[in-house]
Parts: sequence; structure tokens; C-alpha cells
Amino acid sequence: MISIIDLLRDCSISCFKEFSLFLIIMPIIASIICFLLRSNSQKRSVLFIAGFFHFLVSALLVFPQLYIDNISISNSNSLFISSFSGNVENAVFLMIVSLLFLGASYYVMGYLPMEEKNIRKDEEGFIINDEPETVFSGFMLLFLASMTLVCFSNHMGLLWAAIEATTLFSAPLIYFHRSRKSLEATWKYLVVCSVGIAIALLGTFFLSIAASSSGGSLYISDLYSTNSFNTLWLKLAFIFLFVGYGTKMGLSPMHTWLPDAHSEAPSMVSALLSGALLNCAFLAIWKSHLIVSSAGLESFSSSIMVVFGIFTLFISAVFIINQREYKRALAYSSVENMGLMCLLLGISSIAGYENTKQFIFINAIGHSLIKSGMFFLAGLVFFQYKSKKFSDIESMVEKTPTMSAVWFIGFILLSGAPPSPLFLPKFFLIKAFLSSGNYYTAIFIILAFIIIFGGLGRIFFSTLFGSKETEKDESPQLKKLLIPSQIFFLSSMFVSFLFLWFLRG
Amino acid sequence: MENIKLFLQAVIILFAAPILPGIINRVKAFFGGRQGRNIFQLYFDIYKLFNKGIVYSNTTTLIFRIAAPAMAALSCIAALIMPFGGQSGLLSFSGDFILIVYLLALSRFLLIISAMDTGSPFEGMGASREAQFAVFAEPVFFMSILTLSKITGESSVHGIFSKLSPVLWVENAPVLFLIVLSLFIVMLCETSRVPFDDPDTHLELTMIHEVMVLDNSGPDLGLIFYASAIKLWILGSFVSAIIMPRHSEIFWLDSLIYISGLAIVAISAGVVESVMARVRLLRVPQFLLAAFSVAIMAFVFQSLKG
Amino acid sequence: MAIIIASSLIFLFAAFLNLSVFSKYRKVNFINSVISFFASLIGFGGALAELSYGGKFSPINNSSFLTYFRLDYVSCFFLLALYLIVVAVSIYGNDYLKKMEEKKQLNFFWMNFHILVFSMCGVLLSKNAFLFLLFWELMAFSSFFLVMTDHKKKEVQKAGLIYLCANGAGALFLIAAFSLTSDSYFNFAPAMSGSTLAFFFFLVGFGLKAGFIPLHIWLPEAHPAAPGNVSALMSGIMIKMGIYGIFRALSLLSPWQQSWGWTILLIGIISSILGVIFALAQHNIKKLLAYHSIENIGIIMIAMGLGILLNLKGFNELSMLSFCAAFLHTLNHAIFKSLLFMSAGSVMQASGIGEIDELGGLARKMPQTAFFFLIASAAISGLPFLNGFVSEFIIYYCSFKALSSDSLFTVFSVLALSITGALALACFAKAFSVMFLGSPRKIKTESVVETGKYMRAGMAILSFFSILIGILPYFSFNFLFSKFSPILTESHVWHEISRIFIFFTGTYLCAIFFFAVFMFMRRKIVSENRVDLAPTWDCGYLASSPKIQYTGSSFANPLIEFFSIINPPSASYPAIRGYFPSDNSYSSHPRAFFYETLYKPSIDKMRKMASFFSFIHGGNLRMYVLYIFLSLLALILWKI
Amino acid sequence: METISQFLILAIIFCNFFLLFSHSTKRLVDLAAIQGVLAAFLPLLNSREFFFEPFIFALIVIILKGFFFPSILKKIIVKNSAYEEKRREYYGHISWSMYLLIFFVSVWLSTRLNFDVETSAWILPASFMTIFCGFLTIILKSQTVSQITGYIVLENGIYCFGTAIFIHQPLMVEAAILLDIFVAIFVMGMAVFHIGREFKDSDSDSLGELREVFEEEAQK
Repeated sequence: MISIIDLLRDCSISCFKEFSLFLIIMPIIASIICFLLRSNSQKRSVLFIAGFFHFLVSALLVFPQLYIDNISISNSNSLFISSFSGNVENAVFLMIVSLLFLGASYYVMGYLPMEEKNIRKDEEGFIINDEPETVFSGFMLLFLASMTLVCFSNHMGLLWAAIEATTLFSAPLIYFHRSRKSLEATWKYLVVCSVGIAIALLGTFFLSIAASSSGGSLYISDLYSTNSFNTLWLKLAFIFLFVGYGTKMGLSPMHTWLPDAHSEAPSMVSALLSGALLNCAFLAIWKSHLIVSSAGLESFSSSIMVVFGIFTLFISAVFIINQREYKRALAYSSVENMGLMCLLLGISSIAGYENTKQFIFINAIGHSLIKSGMFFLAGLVFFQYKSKKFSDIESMVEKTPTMSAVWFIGFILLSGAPPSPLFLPKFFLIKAFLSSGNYYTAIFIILAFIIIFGGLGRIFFSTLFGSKETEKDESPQLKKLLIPSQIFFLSSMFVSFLFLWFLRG
Repeated sequence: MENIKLFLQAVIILFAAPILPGIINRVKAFFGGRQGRNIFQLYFDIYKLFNKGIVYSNTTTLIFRIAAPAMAALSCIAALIMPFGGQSGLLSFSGDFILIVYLLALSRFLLIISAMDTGSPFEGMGASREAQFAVFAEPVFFMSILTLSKITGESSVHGIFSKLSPVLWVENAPVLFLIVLSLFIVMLCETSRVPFDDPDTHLELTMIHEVMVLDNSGPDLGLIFYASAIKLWILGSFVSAIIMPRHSEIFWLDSLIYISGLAIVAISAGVVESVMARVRLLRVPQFLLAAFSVAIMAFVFQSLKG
Repeated sequence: MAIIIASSLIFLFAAFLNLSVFSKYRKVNFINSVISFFASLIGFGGALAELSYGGKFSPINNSSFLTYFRLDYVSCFFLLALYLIVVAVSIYGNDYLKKMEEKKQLNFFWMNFHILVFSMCGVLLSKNAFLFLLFWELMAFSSFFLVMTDHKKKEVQKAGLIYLCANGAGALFLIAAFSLTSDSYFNFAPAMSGSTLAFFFFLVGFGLKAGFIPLHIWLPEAHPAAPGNVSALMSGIMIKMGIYGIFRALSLLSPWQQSWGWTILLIGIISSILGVIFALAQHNIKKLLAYHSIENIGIIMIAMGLGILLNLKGFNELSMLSFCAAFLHTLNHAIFKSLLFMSAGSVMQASGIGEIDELGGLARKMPQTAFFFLIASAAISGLPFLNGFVSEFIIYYCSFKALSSDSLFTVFSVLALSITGALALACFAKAFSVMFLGSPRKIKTESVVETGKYMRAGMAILSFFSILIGILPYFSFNFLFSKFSPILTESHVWHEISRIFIFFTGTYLCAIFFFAVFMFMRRKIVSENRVDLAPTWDCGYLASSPKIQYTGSSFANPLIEFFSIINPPSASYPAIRGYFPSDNSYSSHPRAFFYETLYKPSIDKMRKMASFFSFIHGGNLRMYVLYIFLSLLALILWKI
Repeated sequence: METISQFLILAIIFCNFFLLFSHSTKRLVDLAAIQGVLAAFLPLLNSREFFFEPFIFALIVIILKGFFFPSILKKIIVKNSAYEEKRREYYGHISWSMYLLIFFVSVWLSTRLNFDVETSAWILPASFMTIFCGFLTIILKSQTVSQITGYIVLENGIYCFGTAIFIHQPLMVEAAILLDIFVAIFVMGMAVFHIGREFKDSDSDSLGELREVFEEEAQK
């Protein structure tokens, strides 16, 4: 067995560049094929196959790399990173993206045929007909390609272009159910995100000015090593980058697009949006934070991040408590988790970068898995109960027992109870704040978490239990569609225990 | 010799207890200008009742049947724990007044249950009033015992009484006087004497203690009279031990002083009964709270001085 | 140690069994109760063995997964209490759930039951913060599902939601507390800095589970909503996990401070007195018992506060003794509270009515249940002959022994205990007599029949232990606490207490002797004369009906009036109109005082404040772009 | 060469001015187009020697910004009949005050940021002005089409900033950035086209259904 791993390791190091190119180009080719095919079921199978191969190759790339941290192959100024050794975060986020896409494509295989059969009416009674399948599957694959490009890019400009591409390719996906509300959500998503991304472009140009003394090259690996920055320009660059990518990541004054996009998009798209897309934006902020801290301005960037993180927690707590739709509540819990990750990155300067990095990974993995599982479930609940408001849904425990069981397990994991991976970052965050002495922020964070738990609890509770007499009618293929969420929840629990095993080691 | 004395004490308590109500009635009659009942009238009543048959109400259960003897037994035991004269009671240990209070509480519990068992509205009324007064009486009792044990530094009843000496009276006369006052009020309330409850009223609505025993008959009624007499003896001996402290080491002289102290307490209770009228039912809690504040004042004086 | 772990694993296995195998069977009650009975019996034996001659409590130091668990004296004591209650509850459950079994599939119920017991064992055994919180959450969620068994009713849903939020908040406070007192590998470690803050977090976190006054709002809702055997288990043992947690917290935060002792003592006094006052006003039997759990938790907190303050004042043996009193009262309360809930459950199942004012005269139809309820209510009001008195006596004893000039706190504890004792006596005399004695009020007692034999067996076990500890305090106190700490067992305080307990047994025997004498005398007299039955004396009023009896609310009315400032009952009686008397009605129902004046308004205000922020997401796209622009400007001005 | 670029920058600033105050969407689109073309000329004037790629890029930019996008937007304006901005009474005052504000902020910023790369003096404040003007157009104008023009103006500002620093980026990156910008504008156009078809008038304020409505308001 050992020899196979060595074999895999060698080939993954040697032909890293070929594999990464393959990972980017393969979805594009698949999307072109989808545009050509006619029958919908063929398109879905192409989607699934592409997702499967993508997962396979990225797994091949990522896992062997974890054993060879020592060899640092300098990925000198090539547009794409030549190995994961320097930047483990790219590997982790790549794994999340491909795993989520696999789950989503499997979900699509079961969900879309169900969609076709029933005609849904909008609130105002307009018949909602869906986007042509070609547009959907095509843009889904392009969306995957752009997200993979984000994980592989080694040049800030290319990183910007990739994130801009993700916005553009995901916009039509949100508009899948051609209702007025989803159109409005798409338009708001487009305008807010592209304005944010434009600011990020400006930030990239400022970055090149700041690095102009050493040739102004925007290669991330070079930016790490150069230490002769023009500090004023670097600060301005970080501010613009932070605000730009913060809009894309959903930090709070700029989070306004997130709840609309997630509540109107179909569940598999919103799963990908909140699971994978927010992480990519976070990756960009992480890179710029590393560049700024390598130039010695660590306290500058972490203070900004702490302030924005706390404001995001406040906003998500305020909005969850009065929430009336479960999809929007899930969206706000994504906003909360992003604020949490931004806070974690902010306190990494106080609490030591090395172990905060681990907790950021566990939070990213845990949040993406649980949130995408929950959105798949939300799609099924919407399909079963036809309403987005949780007050219209009652006694789910009676009507659909298995789905309500998975629904409640998802809530437990989301709430950060110990079996869930979200528990450890919360623990670490509160520990960092308390031991570093600022008690008031710690108490504020605890209150925010309690309010969020209470808000989510109220929503899940009133969907599950009710006094209406209903008999059990659960369609079998609905149960089949529960599989992706169940797998994601179980793997998130497994990840948390695995992480504890490493920590103990 | 020692345990003979102890045994003798027990016999004296168990047989001499019914005299006290006789003394109280005699004093009331004297104030009323009447000749009054015989002091030993209660013995004759108990003996008469013991020879009568029993009538049980058909709504009562087993509890009603065993309540009266159990109450009598508990009161006797509580009396045995009490010290007699200078000597300690049959069994004395630190914190034994807690056992005494809780034994009396258990007998009160049984009395209330047996009263409610008959299902008559009057007995229910008496039971609820009894329960209410107990809530205010117990803290007063504990507060005064706290002050006593703070003065004497002892935590058992026998220890406290043996430490009480005329010298101690001189040092902290006001504190001891306040304690006597509060203990006297508690005695009046617990044994349902006049200011709180009129023992020989005939209108069921106004009674408290008597109404609970309305349905008892024959030997049960006798046992209940006997138990209330012993209860009067116990609480009276607390007051008398403080008023007449004595250490003459002569058993006979000490017990004589102790019994005379008890007689004085009975006489003063009779005086209070004939002088005061019944207090309105709503005023009784305020009355007891006044006693409570007296006890707290005593404690505060003591801790300030101490 | 191995036996205890084995028994808890059996529970886990049983839970898994329920999930998989039993879902096909219809009648799962019997198998489940048998499994849990034997498992808890083994556990009980193991705990007894560990407690009596085990005593080594050596930590397991092999590098296996077990290093995160340890069994020291305190957790062994709580395990003993846990297994004792589970033995009784599992037998009781078999019969109690028979009716429910026809209606719905009960394997989900039994699975949660087993998970609850397993997680409680886990909480008591774990030494690692992560595992502790894992079992804590497992306990919270499994008990949540048990409370929600018949989730059709409105008040059960309300209770479930409050309980869920209380658990969530508690868990988060515990996270904050453990973050201060654990090293990087999540093992318990004494707090380095900010121990008062850690103490505050521990107190709030565990208080939400223990349920003393400020944090008790879920208790009077959750316990009545849960089925009989679940509320017995929950109020018997699950609340004590909060007490266990507070003790564990005290051992972690090494230098105790004066302020901690006083906070715990004051919380204890407030919750004991207020708890019993609220209980007096209750009409529903389960709500009454729930408020009494708060009162007894208050008494335990008084004992712990006393322990801390005595320790600080230098009375070391007395502080150890008052901690023993706290643990003994935990065990006692577990015994008689579960007994009370079980008997109340069987009464409600037999009569179908929860309001005590509608019951009456049940003793004739359910003699054994009446006997068990009498034993338990005498024990809870701390009357002699039963176990409640023993632990309260020790608290009295410690406070009297430590009565010196600057130890004012002993006075407060003595007063609080005496007032609570008297009020509890009044409350339980009312409850017992209104439910069991007198003639039946609204209930038709023809249909009422004695409860199943398993239920009576469960209740018999607990009342046996209650009488055992009550009558033979010396034997049980020595057995339970000889291993607690060597300092205590050598001290003169220990000898004096043992002497006192021997005296207790002596007095009880004399009392029984006197009782026998009087009974014998009466029997001799009664055999000669006539004994006949007659209707109760009712002033000659001819047509007396059960309605004229004293009900629970009329019994407690004088006391409720007196304490109405604290707990104003909301009475509703329409004004009398017209001159001629028409039928009128008076109904007074107690209000959940704290919930309505403190929690509900604050939550509504918070939501109103939150809705104030809805303008941020006002739907206008141009505002959203403005936010980006403003945050950009703000950052530039702030940072450059 | 210096004076011509000065002159171009002044023209760009004036375009900003007119942008803020015009009400007809058509004129807005034209102004943005002119500004785009002017910004495209800047790199050619600044660079001393003649390079091939920047010339090609500039040409592409001119073609797209100058002719292609205005035509699309004009077609959309006709299709949605969104000719006129809604006249609001406070409109004039706000535009004036905002214009002055962004003018001072950009001048303050450019003085603060001591710009060591040698370019024409006024390029920095001009680009800041254009960026903030792009922002204001999106915020102040309510028509969806004018929000696209605001985005185009924003891109112009960033573009003329990019040319100002004139650091040669790898070809692929330049192409990717330009491609993204144009695809973004194209997709927005498609979205506005759909909005026009779905909602009668394409005023962005009508797009207000997705908002946080809480119980009290809901019951009202």
C-alpha cells in the first residue's frame, strides 16, 4: 500500500501543472458539450461526470501533498501555483469546491426531473417556467471552472479576474426559476458584486504601485518575499481589496446581496454559493492579509478584520432573530460564519498564526459541508411544502419523519454543538478573546451566538412541531435525495473528530 | 442513680403535664370572679374519654385512625428530649432543639392531614390557618434559639439551660428579656391560647386548633388533649428555663424551681388570656412578625455587644 | 470503574438497538425497560462497590481513549444517585407507557431515554472539556426530544422552545467558561487569569441546567410537559448535573473568593423561599412539583454557599460537612422528587386530571400510591423519620456550630431553611390531602383503579431507600461519606455527627414504642365498646356535598394573599351586575411571575430593537451600493 | 505631449460633471462613451516609445467602449422606453454637494499619496474623481440603464488609473481583466433587457420586493 501512495505522490508533484490545467479546462469543455447536447438527462449526466472527474483529480492532487510539507518548490512567477506546499489553504478550498460540486451535481440529477413534473405558481400567480437546462448546466460548469481557477491562481490580477468570472457565471444560475423575485435578486447580486469587484481591481492596481519599488509584479509568491513596500499605498491597497472581496464574501455592511440571492436561487445553486463561492472570496482576503502581514503591517489588517467581523456578527444576529423565511435564515447564518472566519483571521496575529490557521480550515470545511447539506434539505422542504415562510410549515415530524430527522441534525450541527466542527472555532475564538483580556467583546460575541441560536431554534422548532393532524406521506425519491445532505453531515462530524485526533497528537 | 433520676423525670413530665391547662383555666376563672374548674379536671376528662366508644366519619381513611396516637407519641418523645430542671433529658445532643421543632412539625403535619381527611369545610379551614401560623412561628423560634446559643455559646438545649445563670442575666438582661417575650408569644401561638385562638369557643368558624379535632372521638380525643398538654409543657419549659435559671446541684431543689417556673408561665398565660381578647385573624401574621422583629432585635443587640 | 463504563455502554448499545432493530416491533416497552433495569442495576452495584471499598479512584493512565475519563469520589456519588433513579424509573416506565404504546411507536422515545442516561454517565465521567460538552449537548437534545413526546399540545411546544433556547444559551456560557479553564488539549486545568469571570460563566451555564431562581423559567414549563417517568428522571437527576458542574467548577477555580460564597448562598436563599411560594400558588400537580425542585435546588445551593464561606472563615471540617450535606440532599431530593413525580404521574394516568382541585378521595381507590405520595411529601418537607430531615439537619448543625460574631451568613441560612421547611409542609399537606383524602370532588372515582404492579414496584424501591436513609442515618451517612476526605473522618465533628445520628435512631425507636403502647391501649378499649361510622359533623346541614370541602387554592389562600406582592395571582371575577343574584364565577390562576415580568418583555423589546434595523435591508439597490461606498470612505478616513 | 494629456484629463473631469447633472439616460450613455474613449487615448500619449500591444488594447477598448456598448444600451433604452430619469426635488442640491465632496476627497487623497511614479500631474485626482463619480451615478440615478452607465464610468476611472501607473502586466492578465469587464457589462445588459420585459417600467426602485419585513410591519 505504501508504494502506491509514493507513486501517487511523485506523479502528483511532477505533473502538478498539467493536472491543474486539466482541472480548469475540463469543466469548460464539458460546458461546451452541454451547450451542444439536446436532451436534458444527457446534460445532467455530463454535469455529474465532470463533477466526479474533477473531484477525483483534485483528490489526487491534494491528498498526497499533505504528506510532503517540507519540499518547497518555488513557484516563481508562473501564473499558476506549482505546488500546494506553500499555500495549503488553496488545497483545502479546492477540495471543498470539488466536493460540494459533486454533491450538487448528484442532487441536480434527482432534483431537476422532479422540478419538471410540477408547475409552481409565484405569489402573484404567474406560472414559473425554468431556465433552459443548457444555460443552467453550462453556466454551472463554467462556475466550477472559475472557482478552480481562483484556487490555482498565483497572480493577484488573475485571482481578481477569476472571482469576477465566478460572479458573472453564477448570475444566470440564480435566475433559474424565472420569477420576478429571482430576477430582482440576480440584478442586485450583479450590481453589488461587480461594484465590489471593481473596487478590488483598484486595490490590485494600488498593490502593484505599492510594490513598484521592486518591479511592481503582482505574483503572490514574489509579493510574499518582497519587503520593500510603500506602506501608505499598501494600506490603501489592503483597504480596497478588503472592501472589494468583503462584498463578495458577504461581510456585513456589504452583505445585502447574500440573503436575496440565496433565498431566490434554486437550492443546489445557493448551496454552491454559500459553500464554495464565499470561501473563494475569503481566500482572496486571506492572501492579501498574508501579503500585508509579510510586509509587517499585521496589526493594521487584523484590526480592520476584527471590527468588520464583530459588526457582521451583530448584523446577522439582528436579522436572524426576526426572520420569517428559513432560506434567508440559512443565508444569514452563512453571513455569521463568514464574520466568524474573518474574526478568526483577525485574531491570528494575537493568538498565533499557526494554530488559528487550523481552526479557520476546520470552520471553512465544517461550514461549507453543513450549509450546503442544509440548503439541499431546504430545497426538498420547499418542494414538499411549497412555501418559504416557516410559519406556513407545520408538524414536519408527522408528515416527513426522515427528512425532519436530518433537518434537526442539521440544525444541531449548525448551532455549534460539540459533535459539529463549528464548535471548535467558536471555542477557540472565545478563548482567544477571554485570555487576551478584552472581556466585553467576548461577552458581546457570546450574546450574538445565543441570539443566533435562539433565532434558528425558533425557526426549526416551529417547522418541526405543530398541532395539525397530518398523516405520513413521504415520496421515496425524496428519501433518495436526502443522501447528499446525510453524507455531508456525517463527513462534517468525521472531520471534527479527525481534527481532534490531530490536535491531540 | 443517674438513670433513675432520668426515669423519674420522664414519669413526672408524662403525668404532670395536664396540670398546666388546669392552672390556666383556674387563673381565668379567678379573673372572672368564678370558682373555676378543678385543676385536675383534664385528668378526669382524659380518663372519661378513654372509656368511651369511637365514632369514625365514613369519608376518613387509615390516616385518620392512626393520626391521634402518632401525635401523642411524637409529643411525648419531644418532651423526653427536653431537659428537666438542671438535668439533661433522656437523650440530649447538640442541635436537639431542631429535632424537637421538627417532631412538633411532624405532629402538626399529621394533625392537618387527619383534619383534611374528614372532608369537612371547618376542619379544612382550621388546617389552613394552622399551616399559615406555623410558617411565621418557626422562624421566631429559631431566631430566639440562635440568640440564646450565641449568648451561651452552646448548641444543645441542655447546654444552653445549664449555662443560663443569674450572672448571665445581669450581663445581658435586655437581650434575654426580648428572647423571653418572643418565646412566650410563640408558645401562645403554638398551643393556640387566646391572643391567637380561643380554646373554648363553640362557633366552628372562629376556632383554629379545636376545629381540627372536631371529628375525633373517644380515646383519640383524649390522646389529642394529652398531646396538646405536653406541647404546652415543652414550650412552657423553654420560657421557664430562661426565667428561673438555677444551679443548686440538688436535683430536688432544681426540679422544684423548674416546676414552679412552669406554674408561673401558666399563670402568666392565664393572665394574658383573661386580659386580652382574640386578635382578628388577618392581624395574627402581623403579631407574629412583631415577635420576629423582637427576636431579630435581640440578635442584633447581642452581636453588637458580643 | 470498568463496571460503570460497561453499564453505560449497555445503554448506548440499547439506544442503537432501538434505532435499528426495534423499529420493526410494535411492543418495545417491555424489552427496553428490562434492558435499562438490568444495566442500571449493574451500574448501581458497581457504584456501590466503588464507593464502599473501592476508594482507590486511581486515574486510568493507559494511553487508550480512556485517559479522558476519571472516576473520583464526587462523580461516583452522583453515578450512584443516577443509577438508583434509573432503576426505579425504568421499572415504572414499563407500565406507565402501556397506554401510550397503543397510540404511537415508542422506540424513538426509548432511544432518547437510553441516550439521556448514557450522556449523563458521560458527563459525570469525562475529564476533557470537549467530551464534557459533547455529552452535555447530547443530554440536552435527548431530554428535549423526551419533553416533546406528545408534541401536539400547545403548551408542550411552548415548553420545548423555551427549553431548547435555555440549553443553547447554557452551552455557550459553558464554552466561555471552559475556554478559561482548559489547556490547549481541552483537558481541565485550573484557571490562569480572570477566575471570577470564569466563575460567573460557570454559574450561569450550570444554573441554566440546575434551574435556580433567575434562570429557572424553563423548569416549570418543561417538567409538566414531559411524561411522568421522564419528568421523574429529569427533575431527579438531570438537574443535579448542574449542581455537579458547579462543584467541579469550584474545584477548578482554586482560590475561592468571599463574593462567590455569598452569591451562591443568596441565590440558594432566594430560590428556596421564592420556589416554595410559587409552588403554593400552583393548581397543577406537576407544576407544583417542578417549583419544588427549584426550592430544593435552592437548599442545595445554600449548603454549597455555606461550605464555601465556612472554608474561607477557617472552619474546614464544617465546610466539608456542609458539602456532604449538599451531596446528601442531592441524593435525597433525587429519591423523593422522582417518587413524587412517579406517583403524580400514576395519579394523572389513572384519573386523567392534572388539577389537584378536581381530585380527592383517591386514597381509598389507590392506597399504595397514596402511601408512597405521603412518604415522599413528608420527606420533601424535611420531617423526621425520613431522609429529607437528615440532610437539612446537617445544614442546621453546620450553621449553629459556626455561629460566631462575623459569620452572619449562618443566620440567613437557618432562617431560610426554617421558613422553607414550614412553607413546604403547608404546601405538601395541601397537595396530599386535597388529592388523596376527603371525598372525591369532580373526579368519578368508580373508574379509578390502582396503578400497575411495575409502577408500584418502582415507587416502592425509592420509598424503601427514603425510609432507610431516614431511619438509619448513621449507617447510610457513614457508608456514603467515609471516603469523602480523610480530614473530615478524623475530626471531632464527624464523631459528634455520628453520635447524633445514633440518637436519632434511638428517638425514632422510642417514638414507635410509645405509638405501639397507645395503639395497644386504644385497641383494648375499642374492642370493648362500640365502633360505628357516621357522616362527618357538618353543623347539622342536611344536604352536604363534596363541593363544600376545602380545595387546594382555598387551603393556600391566606399564604398566597400574604405573599401576593411577590407572586400576584391573576384572579378573574366579573363584576356583579343587577340586583338579583345571578351565577358568577371566580377563577384565579397563578402566573409564571419571572417569565412574564422579566424574560418575555426583554425578548419582545430585543425583537423590536432588532426590527428597527430592518431599514438596512430596505430593498433599494441604490442604498446597498451606498453602503459599500460609505464603508470604503470610512475605512480610508479611519486608517489612512 | 504633456499638454495634450493635461487637456484630455480636464475633458474627463468635465465629463464627470455633466454626468452627475444630466437627466436623459441617452446623454448619460454618450458621456460615458466619450470618457471611455478619452481614457483609452491616455496610455498612448504617456508612453515614450511605441509598443505594439498597448496600441492594440487601446484600439479594442475604443471600439468596445466607444461604439459597441453605447449601441447596446441605446437599444435597451428604446426597448424599455426608459428615456428620462425621475426628477426629484432635492436632486440638484445633492448632486452639487456630492460633486464638491468627491472633488475635495480626491484632491486630498492624491496629495496624501505621494505619487513617485512620474506621470502627468493631474491623472491621480482625475481617476479618483471618475471612480467616485461612477459610484454616485449608481447611487443617485434610479434607472437600471443608468446604473450600468455608472458601472462603465467606474471602469473608466479604474482603467485610466491603470494606464497612469503603466506597469506592464503579463499579457494574459491584461486580457483577462478587459474580458471580464466587458462580459460583466454584457451580462448586465442582458439582465436589464429581462427586467424591461418582466417589469413594465425599468426603474430600479420598483425592484423592492426582496426586503426584510418583520411581524409588526407584516401585520400592519
